[in-house]
Amino acid sequence: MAKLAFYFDSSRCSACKGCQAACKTWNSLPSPLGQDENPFTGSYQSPLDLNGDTRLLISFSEVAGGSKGVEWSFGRRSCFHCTNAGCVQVCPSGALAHDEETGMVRVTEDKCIGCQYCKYSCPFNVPRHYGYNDKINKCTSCLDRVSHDRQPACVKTCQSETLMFGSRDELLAKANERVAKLQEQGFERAAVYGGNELGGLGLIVVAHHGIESLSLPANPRISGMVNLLDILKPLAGLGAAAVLAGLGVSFLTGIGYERHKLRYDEETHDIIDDETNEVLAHFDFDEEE
Amino acid sequence: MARYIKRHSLQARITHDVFAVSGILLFLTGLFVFIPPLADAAPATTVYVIRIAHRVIGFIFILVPIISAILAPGGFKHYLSNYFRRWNKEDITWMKKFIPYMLAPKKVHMPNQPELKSGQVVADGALMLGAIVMAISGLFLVFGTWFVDLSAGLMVFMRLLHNIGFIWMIVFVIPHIYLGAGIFQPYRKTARLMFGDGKVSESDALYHWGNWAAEEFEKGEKVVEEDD
Amino acid sequence: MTGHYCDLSNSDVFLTIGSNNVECHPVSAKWVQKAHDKGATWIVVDPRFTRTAACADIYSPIRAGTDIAFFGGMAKYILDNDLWQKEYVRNYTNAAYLLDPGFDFDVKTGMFSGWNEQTKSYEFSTWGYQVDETIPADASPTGAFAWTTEDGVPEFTPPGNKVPKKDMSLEDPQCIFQIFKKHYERYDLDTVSAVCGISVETLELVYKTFGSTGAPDKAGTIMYALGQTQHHYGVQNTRAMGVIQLLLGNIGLAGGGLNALRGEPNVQGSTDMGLLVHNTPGYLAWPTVAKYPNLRTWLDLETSSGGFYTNKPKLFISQLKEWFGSNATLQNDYGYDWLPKLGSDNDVTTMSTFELMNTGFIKGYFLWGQNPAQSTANTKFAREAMSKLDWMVAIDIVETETASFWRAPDLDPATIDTEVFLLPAALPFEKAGTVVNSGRWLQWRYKAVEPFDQAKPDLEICDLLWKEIVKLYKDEGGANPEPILNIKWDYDIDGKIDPRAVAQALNGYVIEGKKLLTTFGDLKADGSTASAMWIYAGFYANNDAPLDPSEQKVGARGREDKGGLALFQQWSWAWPLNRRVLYNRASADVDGKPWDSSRSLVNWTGDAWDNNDVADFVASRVVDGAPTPVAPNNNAFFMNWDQIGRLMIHSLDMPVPEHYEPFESPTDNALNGRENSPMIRFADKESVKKGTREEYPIAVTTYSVVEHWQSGSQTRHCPALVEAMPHQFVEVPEKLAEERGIKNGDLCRVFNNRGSIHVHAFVTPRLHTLLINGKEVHQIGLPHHWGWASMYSTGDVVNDLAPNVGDPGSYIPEYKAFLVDIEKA
Amino acid sequence: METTRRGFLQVSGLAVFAGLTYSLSTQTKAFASEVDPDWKLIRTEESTSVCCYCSGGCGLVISVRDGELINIEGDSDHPINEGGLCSKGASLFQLRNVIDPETREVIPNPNRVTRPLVRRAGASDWEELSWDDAIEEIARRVKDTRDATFVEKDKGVIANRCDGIASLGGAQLHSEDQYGVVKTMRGLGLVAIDNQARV
Repeated sequence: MAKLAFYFDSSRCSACKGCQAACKTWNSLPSPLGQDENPFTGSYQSPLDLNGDTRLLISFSEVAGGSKGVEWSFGRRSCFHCTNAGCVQVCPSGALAHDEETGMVRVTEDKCIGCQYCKYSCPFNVPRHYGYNDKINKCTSCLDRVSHDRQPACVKTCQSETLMFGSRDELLAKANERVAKLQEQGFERAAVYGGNELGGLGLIVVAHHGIESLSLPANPRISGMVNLLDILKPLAGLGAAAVLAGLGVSFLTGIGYERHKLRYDEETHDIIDDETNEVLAHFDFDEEE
Repeated sequence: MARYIKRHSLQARITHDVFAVSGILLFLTGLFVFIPPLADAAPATTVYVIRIAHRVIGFIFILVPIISAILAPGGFKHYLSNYFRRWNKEDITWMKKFIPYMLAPKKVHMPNQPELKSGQVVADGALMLGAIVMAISGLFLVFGTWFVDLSAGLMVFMRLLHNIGFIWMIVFVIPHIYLGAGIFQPYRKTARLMFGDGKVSESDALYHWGNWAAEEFEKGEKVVEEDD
Repeated sequence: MTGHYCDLSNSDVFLTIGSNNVECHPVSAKWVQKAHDKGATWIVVDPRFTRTAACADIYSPIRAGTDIAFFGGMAKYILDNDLWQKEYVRNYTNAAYLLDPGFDFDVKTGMFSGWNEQTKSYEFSTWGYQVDETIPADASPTGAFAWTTEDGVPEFTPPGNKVPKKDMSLEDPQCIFQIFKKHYERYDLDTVSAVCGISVETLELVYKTFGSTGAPDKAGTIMYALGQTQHHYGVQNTRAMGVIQLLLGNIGLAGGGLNALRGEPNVQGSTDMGLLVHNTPGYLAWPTVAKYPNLRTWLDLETSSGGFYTNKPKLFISQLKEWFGSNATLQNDYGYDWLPKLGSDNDVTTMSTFELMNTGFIKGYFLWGQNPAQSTANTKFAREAMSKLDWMVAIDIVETETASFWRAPDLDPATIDTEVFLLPAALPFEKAGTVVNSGRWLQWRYKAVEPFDQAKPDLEICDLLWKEIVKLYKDEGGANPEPILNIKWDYDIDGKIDPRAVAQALNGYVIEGKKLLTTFGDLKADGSTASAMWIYAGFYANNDAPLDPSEQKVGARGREDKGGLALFQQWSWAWPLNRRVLYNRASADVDGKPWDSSRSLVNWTGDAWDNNDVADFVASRVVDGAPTPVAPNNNAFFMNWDQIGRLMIHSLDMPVPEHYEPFESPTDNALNGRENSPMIRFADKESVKKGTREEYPIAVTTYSVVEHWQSGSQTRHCPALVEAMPHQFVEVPEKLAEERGIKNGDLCRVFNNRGSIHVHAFVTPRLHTLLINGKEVHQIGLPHHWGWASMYSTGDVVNDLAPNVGDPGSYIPEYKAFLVDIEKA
Repeated sequence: METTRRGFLQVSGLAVFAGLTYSLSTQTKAFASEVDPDWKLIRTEESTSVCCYCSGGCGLVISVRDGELINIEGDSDHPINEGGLCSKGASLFQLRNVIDPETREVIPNPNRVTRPLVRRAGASDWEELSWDDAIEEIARRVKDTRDATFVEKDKGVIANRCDGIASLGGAQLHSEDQYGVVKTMRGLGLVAIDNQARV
């Protein structure tokens, strides 16, 4: 399980998108430079989803209702750094792996072969790829900064203390406390997300309008097919071994076998053993015709 | 002088060989994705080149049989019809005796067979089926990562298919090579059929496909005589 | 701000109104959240459900432009429900003062007494206090004006101090308390509800919650911004909030106050600096032909009879000395006549300058990082006016809409003869200098990198230009060169213009030996001291390291927080005198005891003041050469001559805030018989092209989003911000969208008589269809950050639609409430 | 680390020459012994600054290597923002440099103007000109307009006013810049002087 974790409290978030911008600037991620190249999204959320150059964005969802007339929820859309991480499970090249010290899902871009299996194995649809060779683009939890005793760029820049990064246990406790307080204040649907999901997420979310308001899946699961994929590997080895073993026996039994030559006699319509002149088979072509 | 039957045309042989070689290359390059430590050990650019190669070869793998079929629709039809022929008692017997035969070729003798023996119908058919699964799932994987955004579920399913296909292929390709390349002692010289001039000797033809060989000798169209 | 950002953490109740503080001042969210964690309540009143509203506890919609009705209703509620802070109001405001018997307000006509039809303004005689006696100014050796007799001080006549009549019981019908109360009798809940479009229940909840801070030990704060000021009665909006805070006893408290969240990194500085028609640096009056024809009349009229401004001549003479150096002498009135005097024929504030350009009166135009072709009201007219200029010089980091006004989509460059120079400016971190934040903190920016390519700091550009102009006048003469040639321009260090030398000039110094001053208390009116900006005296005063900003208060980085009220006294420096909370005397009762001991800014211990903040009152006086504590009195607002907070005033456009409708309003005025404030400016100009509510039935307000800033010149220059908020949009309430067949994302045309723009629709429950005086009114919203000039993100100019009418005090246009129509494009 | 950095910035303020930049060499061990060549801030010098957007006055730490901007982020010691920055503040780097999406390399922001430009009467585009020429030409135009529109006396009172020129802006500038503007503009006799406070 992750030793460290991110913490996101939707009840404090003002959606200033400082995290979104800081992620871009620290990680030198580009944004489109063409005039009016970005589309109108019909929302304050832009870009609408993660992409090859965007690892983190603030999500927006508004519904009429509540004591203020509108419930406008802001969420963090980024990697959850799952303990049971589908991406790590499928990554064939070791580009995605759990960092031993922090437990976060670290990215070694050089190792990425662009297969994009991670994208399709992530229950949160987080990994994205960029460039001609489809390199992985995903939250790295700024391990470069963390290893230099700095908070991840998004956490560092957060002004409303919505985002934190630190001991997972402490942050989970904090989240539970916070939710209890929010429920006391009348946010009945307030909930913690990430405590146990997928073996415990590396991003603990406090959702004051409930986890549906942030479009978080209630029970995220790594697709059964992904697990099946894992079984297939040994199965393939086993299959290959079994076949080879069988054939090996066959080969041994066949060694030294010299077949008698056969010939065909068009006159008699017979297959004849050339050495014994025994008729092995006879065909009745005429009759058939 | 010895008699031979021209069993496989040049086009058929080229098609088979390119298909086979690309298949082997796909197997090798695919291993880098299938077995993580392999990719982990190789430099990133190498792995990248291997991965792109896998995709490029994949296209060759898919295109070659299709092109071949388009170039020779008659032959393709004939080829297909062999797989969908009626099975008779001999075929059943053949299948029943296959395993004992493989383990005791000296003692167990097989019934005569038509152009495609029942074992071939099953084994090569399985290979064809596997190849089609690999091709379709592979195409989905290529398009889903390069050109269009497909749902994660579909993509994982395709990957699963690709992997199942992979195992399937291993199970059927290895015996295919074992037999086709003549590693199995009674099958010596069969490699010539696809990797040689496509001719089969009178004796081998009668041994493997007795019914078919007899017919061919009766017709004589494909029978040639060569010096030993 | 009367307080500062960190001080927000001391509040019990926040009222965000006319501000979208978490979007436009995101760091405020941090400090509000800190208070929120301690149990504070946060109210947001805004025409739109903003990201601030999303964070708040209570949200109320409001029709844009009805804040005075809202606050009038609150004043009535506070008084009716006895929520006001009685001791505070009685002692620290002019509630007890008796008003002139001639004072009157006519509800039928909506006019106060004293209207002069000729000047289209009020005369203030009936708005003043009844006076008991006038005490003549004391220039005797022990008197307050003893210094006026010293050598070198110009001759003038200090005014006598009026002693107003009071009724401390507040029962006299002529006392301000009673007149004020009577004035707001009309502002009952039902009426206010109908005018503002707020339900009575919500109104009561908001009034009750904020009114709770009338308890002496509670602090409530109001955060406001351009949502209050950008109306033709914007100053009165601000007054209305000030009055509420006086009634509740919130001004001067830690966590209290009236906090204007200013919009620019150094707009506090540019306001301080007198980059405004009517001010010199430090808020002194700029000379005018009519009122101040010479130095003596300036000194006579501007010197206050009481409070701190009895010292004004010291500030002004010191400023003239810094301006003209040794050329300023007693004999030449310290160079007073070299300062250009404002005439009375033309108003020359921003909006008027476009009228004057349009007639060819103004021919040349300097722009220092401002973008009026995008940002002024009625920009289409402004651009047409600019096209008649002979020349323009724009100093900026990018090609702004103003620098490229000649290629506006609605203009043809071939027909425009204006020569435009665009000079590349350095970025904030490519140069050094001071910025003043909204909390009046002066902070030093170090130069981190060289300006890119050929860009230059603005000061250097000024220097280059000035030296060239001086050379031209020296060589060639011309229209009176004297003011130019007599100016002191000596800000070089090591042969190069240097902001540190200017910082010293702003701070002020004793001319003899150029010794930097630590307080404006040491300024003299005899020509021996110089200070460009008296309120900054002390920010750059370390004589031991005059060239090292990190050794000056402006560069101070101490983290101590004496008193635990987040005052951070050792971090940077706040004007004046490092005072963090203005009017802090009012945080304690008349005896000097803090209303709330846990929020003690100042505290009289019986024989001395024990203060956490620098006293904003006379806390000590030099007696026989030694500083001696001054015992508590009720002079809590000593920058006023009467030294108290004013519930009613005798200046500006209204003695007490009264509701009028926006220039273009969807409804009639339900509170009095007059539609607009009688002193609305520029409403008669042809360029304004007023639209009626029949033609344009949709009320609109304009605003900012967090991802962009002002005219967008800088933020549309940053790809990450463009990506985060790529396009202009119009926010449309669902009901209106349904009526007009507009779907989310549709391209729409928004238009009125002044302009027409195309924007994408954002259909949302966050905007409202309000019930106003019995009729449904749709209110839409337009962010204003776009224009044609950007490599990354462009859009139509929203301010094409805004009316160029304004407030008579601030001359700020009415951007925040006007009428348009909308259709699917 | 945050506390040691805090110490550094305070202490090093005493030690810097000319007071303009803080040198990395005097930084805490964590930085001084930095050997990770991939570390983005390797060999950078830091200086403090203040954000240039709203009036919050948020503190910045600016990292520079070999004279080029490497990073800008919030100043953790700063009592107002405590290291935080909103989206605008977090994008300050891009005022100067941006990332090319094609190459992912840092390039100067192409939208910026970095040379004096002039647009002549009737022209439909800019021409580049030197600073010397720009200043000379502008000064000449200023003088011509001032001389033509100067009001020495108004209603018998000495006015010394230049009516024909207006000046706008300054809220973005440093106070020292502003004083330069106010003094030169007022010095020319301008009275039509305003800034963003009028918006």
